[in-house]
Amino acid sequence: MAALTFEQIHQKIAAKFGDAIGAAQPPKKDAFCTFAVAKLVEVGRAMKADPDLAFDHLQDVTATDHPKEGLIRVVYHFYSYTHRHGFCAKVELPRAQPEVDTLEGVWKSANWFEREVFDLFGVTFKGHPDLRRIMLPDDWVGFPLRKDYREAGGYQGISNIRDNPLDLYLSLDKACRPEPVAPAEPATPAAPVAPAAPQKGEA
Amino acid sequence: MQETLDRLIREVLHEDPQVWAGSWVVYAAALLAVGFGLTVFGALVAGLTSWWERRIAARMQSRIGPNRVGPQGTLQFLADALKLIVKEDLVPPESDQMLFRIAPYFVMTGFALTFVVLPFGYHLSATRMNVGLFYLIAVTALVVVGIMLSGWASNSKWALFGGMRAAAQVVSYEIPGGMLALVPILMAGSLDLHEIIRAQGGFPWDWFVFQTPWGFIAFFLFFATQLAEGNRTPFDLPEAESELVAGYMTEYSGIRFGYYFLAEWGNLWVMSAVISTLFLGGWQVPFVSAETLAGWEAAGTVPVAFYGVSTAVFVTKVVVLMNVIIWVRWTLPRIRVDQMMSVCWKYLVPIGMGLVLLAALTEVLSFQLFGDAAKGPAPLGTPRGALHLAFFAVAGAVPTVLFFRKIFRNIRLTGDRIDLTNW
Amino acid sequence: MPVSQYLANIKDTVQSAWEGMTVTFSYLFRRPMTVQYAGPEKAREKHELVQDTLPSRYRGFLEVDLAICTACNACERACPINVIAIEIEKDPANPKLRVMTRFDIDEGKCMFCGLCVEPCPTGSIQHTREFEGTQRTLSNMVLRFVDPAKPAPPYKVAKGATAFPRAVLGSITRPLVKAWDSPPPPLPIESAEEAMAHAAKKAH
Amino acid sequence: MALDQIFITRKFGPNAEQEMILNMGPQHPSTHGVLNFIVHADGEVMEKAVPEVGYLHRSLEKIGEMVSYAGFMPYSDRVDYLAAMFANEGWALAVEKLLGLEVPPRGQYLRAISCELNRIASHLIALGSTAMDIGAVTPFPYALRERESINDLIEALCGARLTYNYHRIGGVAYDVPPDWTPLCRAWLDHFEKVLDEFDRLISTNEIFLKRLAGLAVIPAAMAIDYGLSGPNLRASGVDFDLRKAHPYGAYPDFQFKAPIGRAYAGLSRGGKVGDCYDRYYCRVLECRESATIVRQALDKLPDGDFINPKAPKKAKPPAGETQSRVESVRGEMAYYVVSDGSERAYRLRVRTGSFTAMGIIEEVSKGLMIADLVALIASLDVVAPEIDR
Repeated sequence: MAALTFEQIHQKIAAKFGDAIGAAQPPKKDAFCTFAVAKLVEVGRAMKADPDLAFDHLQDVTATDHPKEGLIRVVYHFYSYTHRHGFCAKVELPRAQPEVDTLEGVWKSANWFEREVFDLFGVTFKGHPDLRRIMLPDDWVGFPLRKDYREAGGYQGISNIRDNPLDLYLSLDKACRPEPVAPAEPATPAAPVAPAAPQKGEA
Repeated sequence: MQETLDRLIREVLHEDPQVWAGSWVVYAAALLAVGFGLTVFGALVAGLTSWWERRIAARMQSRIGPNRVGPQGTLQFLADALKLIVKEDLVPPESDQMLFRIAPYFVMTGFALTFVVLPFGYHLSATRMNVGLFYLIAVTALVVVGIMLSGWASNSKWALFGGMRAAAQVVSYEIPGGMLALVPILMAGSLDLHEIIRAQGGFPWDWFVFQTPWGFIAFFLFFATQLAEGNRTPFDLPEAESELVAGYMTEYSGIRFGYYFLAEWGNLWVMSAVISTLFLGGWQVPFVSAETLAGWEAAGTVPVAFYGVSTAVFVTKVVVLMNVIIWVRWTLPRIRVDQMMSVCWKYLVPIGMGLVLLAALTEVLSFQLFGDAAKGPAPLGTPRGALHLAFFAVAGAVPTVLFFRKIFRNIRLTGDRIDLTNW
Repeated sequence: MPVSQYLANIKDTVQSAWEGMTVTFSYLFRRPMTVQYAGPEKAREKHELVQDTLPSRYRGFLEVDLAICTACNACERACPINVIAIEIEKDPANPKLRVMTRFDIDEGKCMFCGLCVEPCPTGSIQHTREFEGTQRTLSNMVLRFVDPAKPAPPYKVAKGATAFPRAVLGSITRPLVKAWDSPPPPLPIESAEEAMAHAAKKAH
Repeated sequence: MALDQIFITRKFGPNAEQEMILNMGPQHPSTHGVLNFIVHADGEVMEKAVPEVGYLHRSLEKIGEMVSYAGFMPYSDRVDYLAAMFANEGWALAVEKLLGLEVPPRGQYLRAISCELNRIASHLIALGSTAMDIGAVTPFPYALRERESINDLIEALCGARLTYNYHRIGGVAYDVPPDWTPLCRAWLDHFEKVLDEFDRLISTNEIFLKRLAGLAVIPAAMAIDYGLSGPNLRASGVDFDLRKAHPYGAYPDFQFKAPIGRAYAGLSRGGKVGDCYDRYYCRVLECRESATIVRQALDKLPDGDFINPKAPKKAKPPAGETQSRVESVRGEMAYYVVSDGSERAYRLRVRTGSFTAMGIIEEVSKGLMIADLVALIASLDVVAPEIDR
């Protein structure tokens, strides 16, 4: 029941798979390492089978979009109930055609996690039994969680843009504001004169 | 009812009922009047029961219930009925239009026809059929037809489920129902509801429920079958809100939806009336023994007050039983479809058969032992009377005392106290 | 299924039904917990307002006491959904002074999270215990704390002052909340586009 | 019972075309929010129930990238509005880990108290709605009545009844009001008695037991494989509680033991470890457990400030990423936050317990009846906002 630290786990896996395992990133808060895309399922099966590691719980599968580097990183969090230790690994995929093998064969919980990543990031998981959108309607265009996603302002003709009640009051104010005349003269709110458009700094 | 009409024709119209051509007009008018009166009575009872059930259910759930429409909310059912009448009465286009519209009326007629036979007091019922109970069992089958029709005609899967469940439940529960009704029939020796009541005495130990232990068990099981027939919890599968949205009533709206509820709450009165007739001594007034009653009838001097008192006694028994049905609904969960079938065929039917056998044996045995005095309420002196009293003490008085002791212990256990305010 | 199991089922059912039934029946003799809501009018004349029964930290409609508002925009920045709109302009009378011409809070959009109350230096913006503000039109839910015709000067904080004189909580909001069926504000239609354009310019 | 076996193990092979496709949801009385189940049924018995989610998807993770760190706190309430305190705590822990900020002990205790009270409130809704889905309507108002007391207590504490926004980065927003602690203790004593009455009314009711015993049994291995967490996992016999395995906040100071599934329905009724009744009864025991935790926390409430005075007004954590895991009501709620040094999170991911619980329904619902699907959903205590976020 020895809970291994991140480094021990990383050495164990690197010992078995050599170059497929990237170097452990310097831990800026949580350490992680990068797996080779091809070897992902193999490493996963080994991590689950190895008695010292015994990662029987795929805790979370998500992704992060890095448009500047042209990458989408799929992040896997593994956890072992027997040894009470966790591990974080990433897989880097080209942003144009992000594809990776599914881990559904190894951990059943990956099924829905991967469907969500497919739905919101557009990463296709090869071999997934039922890869379709989970959150959004099936005919939705675009992948919302990508950084370059622009909202379509509606879906099938139903607009989801609503006038902001606050802004509608701007016009009312102009109508009944006293025009900017010299202080001597009494302000005449009756005749609405178009005042100079108010130039204000960023509120 | 017919002799009263004939007497009326002779005295008031001075005609001979058999010969006079217009007598059928009088009969038709009387029938219409009584029919209309009973249906309106049924509707009023259903309405008030709906308000009363919502108040009792609220009180049991530590709420208050409707108390804004009319004094203490009593006119709530009128408000509901008006709302339902005003609401759009939608008939789904792809449903079977004609059947969809007819279904509620089947349920309504099934409910209204039972009033033909139901007693309300001494000599107070629409007719005195000698096959009263048999007629009752036959007529309640109409309700099932209505429910299945609505289930099929609404062209909605939920309604179909509700309809099929109703078919399975009500039809299969009529068999143990009929069997368990045999026990009081054997004891009373007649199918006429009034005769069954006459065979019981006024005091609790003369009622069929406390006369014999199998009568006692038959009472509870018959109560369960009546719950199933009226689609009341724990057997409210056809109209299971949490699974089937609204069961067979899913597609109904407006007053058509109101008919179903009118029939369901009206059924409460019918169920309670049948059970109190069969097991709880119907309109028997406690201190009026069978002999005095026979004496009055022979001399034709039945005091008018007796009619009133007997009706009052009958109505209190029915209301108490209705409260028990309401109380069961707001306590027990709902059973599953296959559990409902297994309860009927594995528990109610075999035990029902056993009870009928035992009841028959007691009749034969007591006839041998006590001769023709075996029938009717036994005065306290005789061994049968003592037997009844003993069984009543064991099965009736002791549980009631235990019950109220447990009620007050429950209140103390959660640190509350008796507080009847905040109506 | 052995007979013992058969009888055990019956005994359990009867025993547990009895147990449950006595519990519900015992509730008939207890006081229901419902507090009957008297409605605003009747409550006001019997002055047992439901607002008084609420705890002091209850987060109802937002209220700004402009007498002690320093127009620092801290609340507008703290609000995650831009519910507060403050506009500060040169006072037409004497150009040196800055004056608040507009302080609107869209109570219809506010989620009453309380993030705007914390950064306020003088505690002028607070959550009142008002909540009865249903309206027929959504734009009536906007409470306008500055009368457009009478702009409000910002409050000058005395050195080292910590306590600030504040109006009674709720006294400013209650008159501002319109009746439920009051008509929508008289917004001239053609200027709505201009207002949207202004808002779009302000957003970039 | 032989009848049940025959009834359930029908084959659906050749006559599959007579299969009835039933849309149970998204607006349905017992799907606990906006969920839809496409039920492939043959009469009452289901071949399978395919869950369809996403009706309440507000893309909280995208909003997390547009709002400041402090501004996301009210949104974290909406991740699971029945357990808003845990979502607050998860988000606060994640940002504190990024900032390397310490929470003063009083703040940690107040977080533990508010969370455990919120756990009782959420479990009460789960227990009440399970009873109502099985058909017993009365236990639901009893559960809601106790929940009202908790709502009043928390309303006095932080001003809101459902979406609290009570925790802050570095501690909590308000201290305990002066007369709050005795009220809370009085309610806790009352609650123990009422929970016993709730058990007498529904937990030991034979019909209730028969409806839930031995239904949709999830063995431990399958629960782990499908990623179940929280009461659903512990009911399958896996002894894992995040508050014990990876203690955070004030939990190391309390003595408590999360209940494990032990076929509470009784073997004679067909009860097995990991059946629907175990999941239900584990929640009843957890309510008692949380009550003891709150009482311990109230006894040992330390003095001092309730929020770290050095907590930054505008959080700008250094670049990096972290994952904070909180034992929420419906299992493990994990915030995976990637920051790039600006005042807005670069990526925010919330892993919730209901999401994986929904994932297992399709597998477990094979062969059940429609009334059982309702009982299964109620026993898994899934809630739409947590699934769709």
